[in-house]
Order: sequence, then C-alpha cells, then structure tokens
Amino acid sequence: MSDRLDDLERRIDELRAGVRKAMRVRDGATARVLRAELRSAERAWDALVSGRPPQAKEEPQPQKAALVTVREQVHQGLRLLGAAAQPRLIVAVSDAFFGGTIRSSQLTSLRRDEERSFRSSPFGRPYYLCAALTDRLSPARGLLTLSTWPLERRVVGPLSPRVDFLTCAIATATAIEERDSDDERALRLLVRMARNIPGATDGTLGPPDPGRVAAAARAELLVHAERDTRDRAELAERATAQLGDAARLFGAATLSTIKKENAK
Amino acid sequence: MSLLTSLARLRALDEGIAQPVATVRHCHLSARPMVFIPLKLSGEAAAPLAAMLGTDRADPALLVVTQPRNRDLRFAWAAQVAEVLLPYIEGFMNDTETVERKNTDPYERAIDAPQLIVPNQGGVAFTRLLGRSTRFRRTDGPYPVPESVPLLGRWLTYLGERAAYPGSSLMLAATEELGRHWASGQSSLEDANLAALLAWITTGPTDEAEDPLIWPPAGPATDPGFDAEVLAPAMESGSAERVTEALRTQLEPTWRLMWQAIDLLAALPEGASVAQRWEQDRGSFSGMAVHIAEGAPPQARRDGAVAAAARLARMERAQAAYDVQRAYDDPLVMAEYRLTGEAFAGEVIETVPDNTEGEGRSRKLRPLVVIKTDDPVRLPPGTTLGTPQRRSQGAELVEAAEGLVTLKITKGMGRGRTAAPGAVPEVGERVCYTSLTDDFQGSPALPEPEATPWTHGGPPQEYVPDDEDAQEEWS
Amino acid sequence: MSGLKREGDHVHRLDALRGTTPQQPHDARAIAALAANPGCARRALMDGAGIDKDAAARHLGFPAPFGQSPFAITRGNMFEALVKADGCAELLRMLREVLGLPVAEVSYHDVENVGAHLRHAHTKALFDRAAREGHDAGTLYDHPLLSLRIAGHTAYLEPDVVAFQLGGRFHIVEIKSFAVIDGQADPAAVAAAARQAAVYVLALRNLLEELGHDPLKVSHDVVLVCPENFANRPVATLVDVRKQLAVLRRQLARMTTLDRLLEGLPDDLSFDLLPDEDGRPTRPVAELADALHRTTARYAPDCLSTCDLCFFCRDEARQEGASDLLGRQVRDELGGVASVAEALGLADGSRDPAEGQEEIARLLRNAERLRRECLN
Amino acid sequence: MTTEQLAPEQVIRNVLADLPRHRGVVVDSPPGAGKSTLVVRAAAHIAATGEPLMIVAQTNEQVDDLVARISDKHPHLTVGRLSAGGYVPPLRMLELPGVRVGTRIQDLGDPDIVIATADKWAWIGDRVWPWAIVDEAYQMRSDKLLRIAGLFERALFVGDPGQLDPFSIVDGDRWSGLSWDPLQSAVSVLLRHNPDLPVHRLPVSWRLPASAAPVVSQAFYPFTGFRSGTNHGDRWLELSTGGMGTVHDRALEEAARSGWALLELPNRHTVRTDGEAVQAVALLAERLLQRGAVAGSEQGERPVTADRIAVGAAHRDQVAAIRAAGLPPEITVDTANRLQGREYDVTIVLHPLSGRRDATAFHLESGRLCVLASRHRHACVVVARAGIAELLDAHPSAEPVQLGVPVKFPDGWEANQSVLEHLSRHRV
Repeated sequence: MSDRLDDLERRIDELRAGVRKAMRVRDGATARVLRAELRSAERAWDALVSGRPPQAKEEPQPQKAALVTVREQVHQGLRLLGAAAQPRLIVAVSDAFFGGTIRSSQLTSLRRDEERSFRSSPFGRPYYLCAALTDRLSPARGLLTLSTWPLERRVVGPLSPRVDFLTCAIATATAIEERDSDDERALRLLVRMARNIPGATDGTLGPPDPGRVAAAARAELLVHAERDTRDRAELAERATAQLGDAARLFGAATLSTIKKENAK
Repeated sequence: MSLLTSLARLRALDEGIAQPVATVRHCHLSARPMVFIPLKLSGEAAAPLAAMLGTDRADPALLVVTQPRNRDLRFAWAAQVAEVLLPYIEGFMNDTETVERKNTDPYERAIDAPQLIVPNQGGVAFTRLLGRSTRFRRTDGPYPVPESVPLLGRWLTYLGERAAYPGSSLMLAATEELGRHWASGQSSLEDANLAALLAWITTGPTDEAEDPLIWPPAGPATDPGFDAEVLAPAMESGSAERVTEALRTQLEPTWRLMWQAIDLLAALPEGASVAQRWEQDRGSFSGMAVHIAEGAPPQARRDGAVAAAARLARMERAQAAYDVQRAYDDPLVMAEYRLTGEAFAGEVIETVPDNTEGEGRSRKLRPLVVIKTDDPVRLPPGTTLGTPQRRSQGAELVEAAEGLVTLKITKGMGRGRTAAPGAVPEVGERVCYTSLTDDFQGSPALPEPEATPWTHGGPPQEYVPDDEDAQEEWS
Repeated sequence: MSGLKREGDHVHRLDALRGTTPQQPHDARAIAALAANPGCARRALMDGAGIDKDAAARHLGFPAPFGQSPFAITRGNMFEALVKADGCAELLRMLREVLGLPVAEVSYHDVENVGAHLRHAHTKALFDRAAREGHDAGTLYDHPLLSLRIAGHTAYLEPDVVAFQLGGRFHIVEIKSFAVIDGQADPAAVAAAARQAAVYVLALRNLLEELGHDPLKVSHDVVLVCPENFANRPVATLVDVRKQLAVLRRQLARMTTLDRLLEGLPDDLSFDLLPDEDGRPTRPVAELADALHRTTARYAPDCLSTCDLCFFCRDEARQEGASDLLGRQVRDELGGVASVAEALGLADGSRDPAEGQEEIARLLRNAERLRRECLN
Repeated sequence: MTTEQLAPEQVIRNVLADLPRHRGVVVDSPPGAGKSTLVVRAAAHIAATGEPLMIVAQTNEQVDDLVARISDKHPHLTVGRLSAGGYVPPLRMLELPGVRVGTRIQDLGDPDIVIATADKWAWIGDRVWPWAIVDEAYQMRSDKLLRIAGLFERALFVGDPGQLDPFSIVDGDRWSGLSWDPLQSAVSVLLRHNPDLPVHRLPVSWRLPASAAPVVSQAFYPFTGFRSGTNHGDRWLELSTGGMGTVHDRALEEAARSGWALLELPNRHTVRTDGEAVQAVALLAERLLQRGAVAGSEQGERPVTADRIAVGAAHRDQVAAIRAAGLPPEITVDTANRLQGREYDVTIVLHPLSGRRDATAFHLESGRLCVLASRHRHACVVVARAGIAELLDAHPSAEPVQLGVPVKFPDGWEANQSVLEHLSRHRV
C-alpha cells in the first residue's frame, strides 16, 4: 500500500512538473494530456489515503433543491425584489429569505433555456425568467427579469441600474421588517446595501434599522424617479413597436450577434 | 554599496563563488532560533496559506489553511501558529536579570530573547501584515477569535517593527543577513532569491535556483504555475490532505535552505558589539512583555505625530551606532571608510608620549603619534578621531601629508602626568584611526502626545481600538 | 506635412522589421511599460515594430519569469464585479465621498451594449455628448473603448470605468485588487496603476481634443479603487498622475522618432517570427537570436521585473562578461569600465589603464589592496 | 525701477500686517529674494510691540549672521544668542552692542530677541514666547518643529521651497502619507494641518542677475515664479586681463558676457571624482582670480576676490577632490547641501550628472541643481561631460508612488532638462 502510495506520489510529481514545464512554454496541447493523467493519478491517491474507491467528484445534492427547482427559486427571488437584478443579488435574497440552495453559476444557462422553451411553445409557461432590455433593446448582460412584469420595469435606461438597486433595497428591508427576521444572512445583505445609500445607516456598525434603510432608499428614489420613468416609458414604447414576442422577452440580437447567427 | 563591495561582486562573478564582505558576524544568532516560512494566497493582502515553522530543523511544524478564503479557517490557522510561537516567546520572559539605571528605577531584563528568522524581506512584511490583521481582533462580539490570536498579532507586529530597527536581531531576514556578509556575483535584486544567493555562497551559481520546479519561491508569494497546476485543483478536490501535501512540497526545500543559511552565519565569529546590541534587544523584548502584561492596548494602526518623531530619533541613533560599531568590529567594513578617506590604518613610526599642551594649571598631556599609511587620508586637521584598537581613546588629527599622519591623543590615556601604560601605541604597532565615532548626545525631549502642538494637528484623540478594528470583515 | 511623411517612412521600416508576424496590439500596460527602460534600443525597436516580446522570448528558449496566479486573476475579477455590482452602488458611494458627486448623478452607460465594432464610435458619441451637454448627459461610462497612436499604429484601450462628474470634469477610475492598508498600498503597485491610468487620461484627452473640446476637461486626478485593509470593501483614493503623464508624453514622442535607431540598422535585419497558420513561430532560433544580438540592448537587473526579454539579454550580458549584470549602481561606480575582466585586471594591476581609466584604476587597485590586507 | 521695488515692499507690508491676524504666516522666498532682510524687518517690527521674540535658524552660521544683521540694522535692540556648550562665538559677535551669548536662557538677561538653532531650542523648556520667527523653514525637518512648537504662540515661517528637502539616514516609508510625517519639511506639515494659513511669496530676487532669474524661476519655480530685481546691464562682470583663448578662458568670457557658461568635456562615463572635470573646475577658479575679475552692480564696483567665489558639487568626495586640486583656501568649495542660503559673485559648478551613465533620484533631485545654479550674483560656470541629454533621455521612470503624499513639483527630470537646455546655449 505505502509503496503504491510512493509510486503514485512520484508519478504525480513527474506529471505536475511536466504540466508546469509545458505551461511555461505555453504548449497547451501537451499540458492538457498530462493534466488528464495527473487528475486520475491524484484521484487514485485520494482514494488510497481516504480509503474511498476512486470516483469523479459529484455535486452535493441537497434534498431541498428537489422540492423547489432553481427556476422557481430565482422566480421567488425576483418576485421579492421586484426589479431587474443580477444573479448574485438574486442568490443572496433566495438564500436569506427562502433558505435557497442555488449558486450564481447555475443561473448562467437559465436564460437560454427559457428562451429555447419559449420559442418551442410560446407562452407555454405561466412565467419566464427573461432578460432586461438595454437602450438598444438588446439583452442587458447579467440582468434577470420576469416575463410577468410590465415592459417599463424590464427595460433599463441610464438611471435604471440605480433605481432598481434602490427598489431592491426597499424590498429587502421591507421583507426583513415583515418577517422581522434576524437571519444573519438577511442582515448581512441589508448592511451591504445600506452602506451604499446615503442616510441609511446611523454610522454605528450594528445591523441597520430596516425602516431607516427603506426610508433612505425612498428618499433617493424620489430624486431619480421622474426622469427614469420617462426614459423607461419611451424605451418600452420602442420595444413594443419594434420587437416581436420573443425579442420583447429575451432582447433583440445586436448587429454582432446577428452576424454570428448568419455565420452559422 | 561602495566600490569595495562592487569589487567583491566582480570577483565573485569572475570566480563563480561569492566573496566575503565581512570578517565577523554582525547579527546575533540565537541558540534556538524560530524559523518561520509563511506563504500567502496570491492576489490577497494577507490571506495566509501555510507556514512551516519550528526551532528543530529535524521537526518543522506545517500549518495549512486548506480553504484560504474561509475566514474561520484563517483564524483557526492563526491560533495554531500562536500555539507554536507564543510558548516559544513566553519561554524567554521568566529568566531575567535586574538592571540598575541612573536616576530611575531598576528594571528586569530577559537573559535571552526570542529570535524569528524568515527567508526574505517579503517574509518580514507579511509577518507585519499578519500582525496587523490579527492584533485588533476580539475574543467576543460578531467575529470572535481564540484569545491567543490578538496576542499573537501584537507579538508579530512587535517583531515585524523590530526588524526595521537598525542592528536589532530579534527578527532576521535570511537573504538580508547573508547579503551583509557575502557578495554574490549577481545583482542585489537577484540576491532576494534565497536559493540563488545560497548557491552563490556554497556551490556557485545555478539557473536551477530560478526554476520553481526545483527551488520553489521562498515565499510569501507562491509560484503562479504551482497555483494553477497543483494548488487550485487540490483545493477544488476538497481534499485537505492533498492541499497540505502540495504546500509541503513548496515549503520543505526552503526549510532546508533556511537552516543552511543559519549554519553559514553561525560559522562566522561574532562581532565585538553584537552582544551589546543583543542586550538592547533583550531590554526591548522585556519592555514589550511588561507592556502586554500591564494590559496596554494593541499597537495603533499608525504612529501619531509624537510617536513617529520619537521612533525616528531612536532609529537614526541606532543606525548611526550600528554603522560605527560594524566598522569598529570588522576591518573589512572599516576598509570602506579607509577607501573614502574617512579612516586610515598604518604603522606607528614615532611617538611623543609625554607631549603636553598649555601652561601651568591648564597644562594637559597630549601624547603625539605619527603613523605611516598607504590610505588616502581626506580629513582636515582638528578632526576628532577614534580607534578600534583602543575604543575608549579619543584623538585629534594634527596633520596629514605624504602618507604621514600626526595625531594627538586627547582622552583615554589615564589621569596621571604620564600616559597610562598601553594607552599610547608603541612604535611599530599597526593601528587604525577614523573620524567615525560613537559619541552621540541624546536627543532632546518631545512633548507628551496629549500636548501635540497646533503645527502638528494638536492633541490626537485618545486611541481606543474600536469595533471597526475588531469587526473588519475578512473576505 | 514633413512630420507625417517621416512618420510614414519609419512606420514602413518598422513593419518590415516585423515581417509576416502579426502586429502585437499595445494595451495600456504595454504603453505604460515604454518608460521602463527607454535607453534600450532593442526594446524600443521591438515595441515600435509591435513584436510580441513574450512570444519571441519563449521561441528563443528564454521564457519570461512572469505569470499570474489564477487566484490573483479570480480575485481581480471578483473585486471588479463587486465594485460595479447593483448599478455601481459601491462606486457611487465612493465618488460621492471622494469627489462630492451629487446624489442626482447616477446615470450609467455600458458602452459594451453595442457590438464590438461599434464601441469606439459609440464611445466617441457618448463623450462628445457628455462634454457638450455637461452633467445631464451621464455620469458613469462602463467599458469605453479609447485609442492612442503609437509609432504610427492605433492602439485600443479599455479603461475599467470612466466616471464623469459634475463640474464638467472627467475622471478615470482605475480598479485594482491590491489592498490599501491603513491608507497605504504597495508603492510599486500604485505606481504601475498610476502609469496605466495616465495612458487612459491621455487617450481620453486626445479624444476630447479631436472632438473640439478642451482636453483639460479630463482631470489629472484619477480615482484608484482598491480593497480596504483585509476586507473586500472597496475604498477610493485620488492619485495625481501629472508626472506619469509627462513621462508618457516623452516616451510617445520618442516612439515617433525611432529614425535614429532605424538608420543604424542593417537593411536585411528582421525580427520576423515566421509564424505558421496556428501562430507558432518557425523562424530558426539561432537566426532570430542573431538578429536580436545585432541590436544593442541596455540590460539592467531591473529588466527582470519589466521586460519579457530579460533572460535573453541577461544571458547575453553574461556571455559578454558585462558589469551591467551587477546593477546600474555598480556600473556607475566603475566609471567607464564595462567589462568584468577589465575591471578586475585594473584592480590587480594585471592590466594597464587605458587613457581615461587612470582614476578608476587607482580606486580599484586601492580597493583591491584593502581587501587583500583585510582578508589575509 | 522703483515700481519694480514697490511690489516686494508691498509683500513685506502684507506679511507684517498678517502677523497679528494669524497663528502662523508662511513666506516663500526664492533664492536671494531678501529673506534675511524680511526676517530682520519682522524682528524689529515685533520687538517694537514690546513683546519678546524667539528666532529659530538651522545652523550656527545662520544664527550668527542674523545676530550681526539685526544689531547692525537695529543697534538699540537687545539680542540673546543661545548656543550649545561646544560653540565658540566669533569675536566680532562679542563686540556687538546689546548682544549677549550664553548656553542658558538665564545667562542672557531678558533680551528683546533670543536667537538659537532649532537643535538648541529643542533643549529649552518651560517658557512660552508670544512670537517666533522660523528661518530656513523648508530645510527644517518637521520633527524638529514638533520639539519646539510648544515654545511659541504664533510664528512667521520663512524659507525657500526650491532648495533641498530634509532627509534621514533611515527609511521613513512607514510614515509616508501621514500629515505629520516627521521626514517632511516643517512647512509642509504645518500647512497640511493648517491649510488656511496665509502663504506670501517674495516676488523679486535681489541676488540673481537678470540673466539668471528667468532660468531658475522657470526651471524650479514653474508655478509661482519670480523676477530679478536688476535689469540686464545693471550687473556686469569684467575680466581685467586678457585671455589666451583656452577653453577655460573662453568659458569665463562667455560667463562674463552672458552670466552663464557650460564648459563641456568630451562624453565619457567616469567615476564621481572625474579628474579632468575636477581639473577643469580648479583651473576655472584659478583663472578667474588671475584675470582679475571685477564685478559691478547696484552696490558699486568691487574685485571678485577669492572669498566671493564658490565651487559647488553633489558629493563630498568630489568636494574633497576639488579641494585637493589646490585652490586658494579662501574659495568656498562645498556640497549643495552646505551651500544652501549662501551667496557669491561667481560660482563654478560640477554638474551632478556629469560623466554618469545612469541618474539616481539623488542626482535628479531638483533642489540640488537649484541650489547650485542660484548662488551667484553675476555668473555661474557649469562644468559637465557631454551626454547628459542622452542620460536624461534614457532615464527609466519607475518612481514608486505613496498614497496620500502630495506630488512634489518641479519634477527633477523636467528641471534638469530645462536648465540643460538653457546651458546648451552657452556651451564652449
């Protein structure tokens, strides 16, 4: 056993050296081959040390996920926030309020799946997780929205990122108040948001008062609301006028993407 | 660096082996040094990755953070480091000697003191950062840590600052000390690579020293290739053993180098003033121990106006003394001053031991000594001189011309009408005199911090480590 | 314009030097690095010709010792994402603190919303409008695409963000993931960031000038955003890059006056790597090495942290037994003496000082005498 | 002419007027702009109010010089000269009316004005003066100010921002960015904590001739600037005996004619104590004496005697080498640091970058060149090897940047460039 281990270790060292040499001269091909061998050797080593049979690393599958799908958890998150949001925020909310189990990485493919499903059977589902639309009506990178929202809420003008952030902050604060949650994760999320809203904290480091956060956010929201509403209305109009159903939900392809499409 | 050192480097380059630039050891070397090799996670300010440390070359402790981005694991690691370092440090506190002082109370000074040795300046800086990131932590409140952690932080901070104190040996960087004693045939930049420098000193230069596959970097930064190909996968695999083993491969070679460096330094005879400087280190160490025992707050984030000025004065004083002492202890260092004409050595060819100056009561004994030297003397008449051969002696240059220097001895030749035996060098004796002298007057008092004047922002608010310090979230 | 014509000529010559090798685009880091060792003709020529020094070094068998850890890269991206998250919430907070940005100023334009080929034009349009209409036009501009003329070629640059603040002044925002601890950061890292930011400032100033606006609308104070202490929380510091700007202008001016260097070159000289279809260099190594050796380098140990070719040039210096190996200071102390053997010869008297070497010889002999005396 | 002189007079009035209004007043004084005159004026002005005044200078020479000036201009004032134990006062001072020298305040009686070096003041305690004048405040390290600031209620700080910054033998990075960084100059720390103190500028240099003021002003005071108090023609330098057409003679003639000369030696990398350059410097000084230079100015006409000539260099070993080249002892030979605040008719300068292959921050420090190029009333002759332009051109710029440390201008590189460009027009 132990000499088996020694052999493995020697082999692993050789392979590692090989890979690093290859990388130093940027010989990707060789590196890839060696890496593959290296991984299996390493798995074998792990197995020997831990006495487990070698196996590919499997994702821990928490039972909760079985009950609520990723899709549904994102839906919950967005419903609570009530504005276009980035995956990391959605994850944080789902984690803080719904004991969520999703990770940002799982959301990347989501939008494409939704679009595919929509195109195969339009409006076949009660709701779709879809894109926010830029001033070019193209999908805004890394922003998720709900198909059930009015277009005005799903387009982003210049002020919208800030407005949406404030909206999300208000929603989070309110949610904490309603549940009067003292959940560590929820409070940490609120702290993160609060310190970026003028007047939301009283300067101390303790958890901020949700009421105060919401009030502060509303106060700043007032400053931007009028102009943002105008911009969004105008964008929404254009979207309605220019886009078909699918594009309205998932965004119009930009010139470059169209090019790519044609290239295929 | 002087032409003398440059010449040594040229010689080293030519002969393919490092050349001595010192004839004695200028740092204290503990009988039981604590070797400490920290590694940090690339891209993070002070995220510890691992450390190999210990006082027994045969049995180093390897402490690893298997998931460096996990705050709890980091503090757990800091606690483990504390378990090794604190007992070592505290081990020196109890053996003390009582030191009497003029017009103030006597104090207790440790007989011996801890000595932390890291591979390079990077190691020192990282130690200071570790200290900074742990000394303010609280054992209660939001992100509680084990009691030992903030205490460790204060000691690491202390040692890290002491490393910047001229002539102190409480914390040494191996490459620095080696570089102080040997000149390699490479640039001082390249000397920062421990493996390379040691190769120059022992076997001669080798490009292997720059191959991270053969000699992993001595830290605190790891080799990017290692990060990408070994460490990252190991972390993903979630196997603690694998991460640990991976890091062991990066630390063990350096561990061996460190002890090799220590042996090399130990082989040199100790300089005459080293013990005296170590005594100050011991005093400082005891002072710190008392400071902590009395429950003083952790070191402030940065020096206040008064603290800064006080520290600067201490450091300048120490630097000046260190330079002089090194020259007095070591002819090869003194040679640097002989080269620039601030010192000269030669043979005594004539003396007038009973020469006097002044008349009647003001009549003073001023023995004259004439020295023949090959050194270019660039000292004006009247310059005060000292000599390594008779450290208590004071002299004054009378004139220097055509390789002949006349000087008169002004102090340290005894009270009597004639010079005390041995006070005046004999004809034929080889002597060295220099304008470098170690008589500095103390620096004048500074205001109390609470009396900081308006020119410097007025009295600072009392420093209390606040929650911010303690709760600073670690990511 | 004779100036243009001249530029044209030497651009032609530089392209010839590069041959079939595709032009290596200058990014901000590369441009900032032009000042690293201006005295080095080899480097100036390769940069001017737009040769990928890293590729060349690898092909020559002297791969550069640089590399970035995946951890550092991830950390960098994570931090940038954090700063820009939630409509740049963190960034707005800092701009409000540091520059007194009014609460109303929050509008955000992501230039990347348009296809890559349109980005530069779109950037121009946006800044033109911003410069004309003042603060109503916009506050934050993400992923703008700027450009700068380097030795006759256009280099495209992507600053992390550009903040535009009331008072009609643009500020470059530079997001870096090295930590600012108790108000201080690694001075070398800050300097690098400042040099890089200076490139953006200059590019943006040029852009405004082209558009007929006052270039000084771009502030020389850049906003440096770094993680504070040991937390992930970003903190902003203003950094005055006037000195870096001055240096940059000097270097760009030198780039357009490579003529002096080019004139000295043999006509058949070429740095061509002869890349095959998948970009791998096929030029015989010896031949390429020989070509490089025909240009004069100015190696100094500092190159080890600034130039991809450092190991190649260090090796060359070793072959020549040049005292440059030991560093600029040693080189200067040796006065005119460039070679190790020569210096040692003068020291031990085995070589007579050439005209003008008398003093250094005297000093070296004296030093040698002292060393011998002390060592035995 | 008179109108030109009015302006500085006005500045001085404004300074005096500001004194009672602010806790501190700063006066920037370019080379030879009448700093000492201002100090003496202010001293008398304050003494006239009957309130005691302390004056702080940096060196014993500066202190002695001020004592002499004050008792010369205001013999009725009583002045106490505090000194350290070892100090031997020059005889002339002991003869001055109303001046007493002592090592303790008590020894001085109760004079109107007490003068000492900053180092000496640091040992004085338990008394507070309503007024202080700090001279050469830009050369004073802020930790020295910290030691003595408790001694006075309000102070006038006078100094030349263009000269060398204070330095330390230890590395001070740990304090950089702190508003009270002990290695910063007294003035910069003072102003960082009291940003609204008034800062006045003396606009006219009485020392630098019309040929020099614009050059120095543009290179080293790019933002503030100053002008010469004299016009072209007000100052002249004449070599009474004819030359022999040697480069040295021609250099001196060029200097006499234009106020500047660059004696350029062939391009070569040399050791610091470049024999040829040292020889050239020595020869120039010697020839200058031999040719019986006569300087004429608003102060009348006088021969340029050895004590009116200074030779400046960057390093101590260079100074030693030049001394060793056998100059008359009356000629001052010294490093930039020690030439600060001094004035001569003609200066001969060994360029800090001469014969070097690379420049270090030390050699590029603008203050160093500024001191060397601004000590003269009539002419400055610079000795340098060719190739400095190339050196500057090849200079790598990778200076580290400390957060929170205000950028210092002028940039040494630019300043060197600008001076060199001017000198090239006076090359022989």
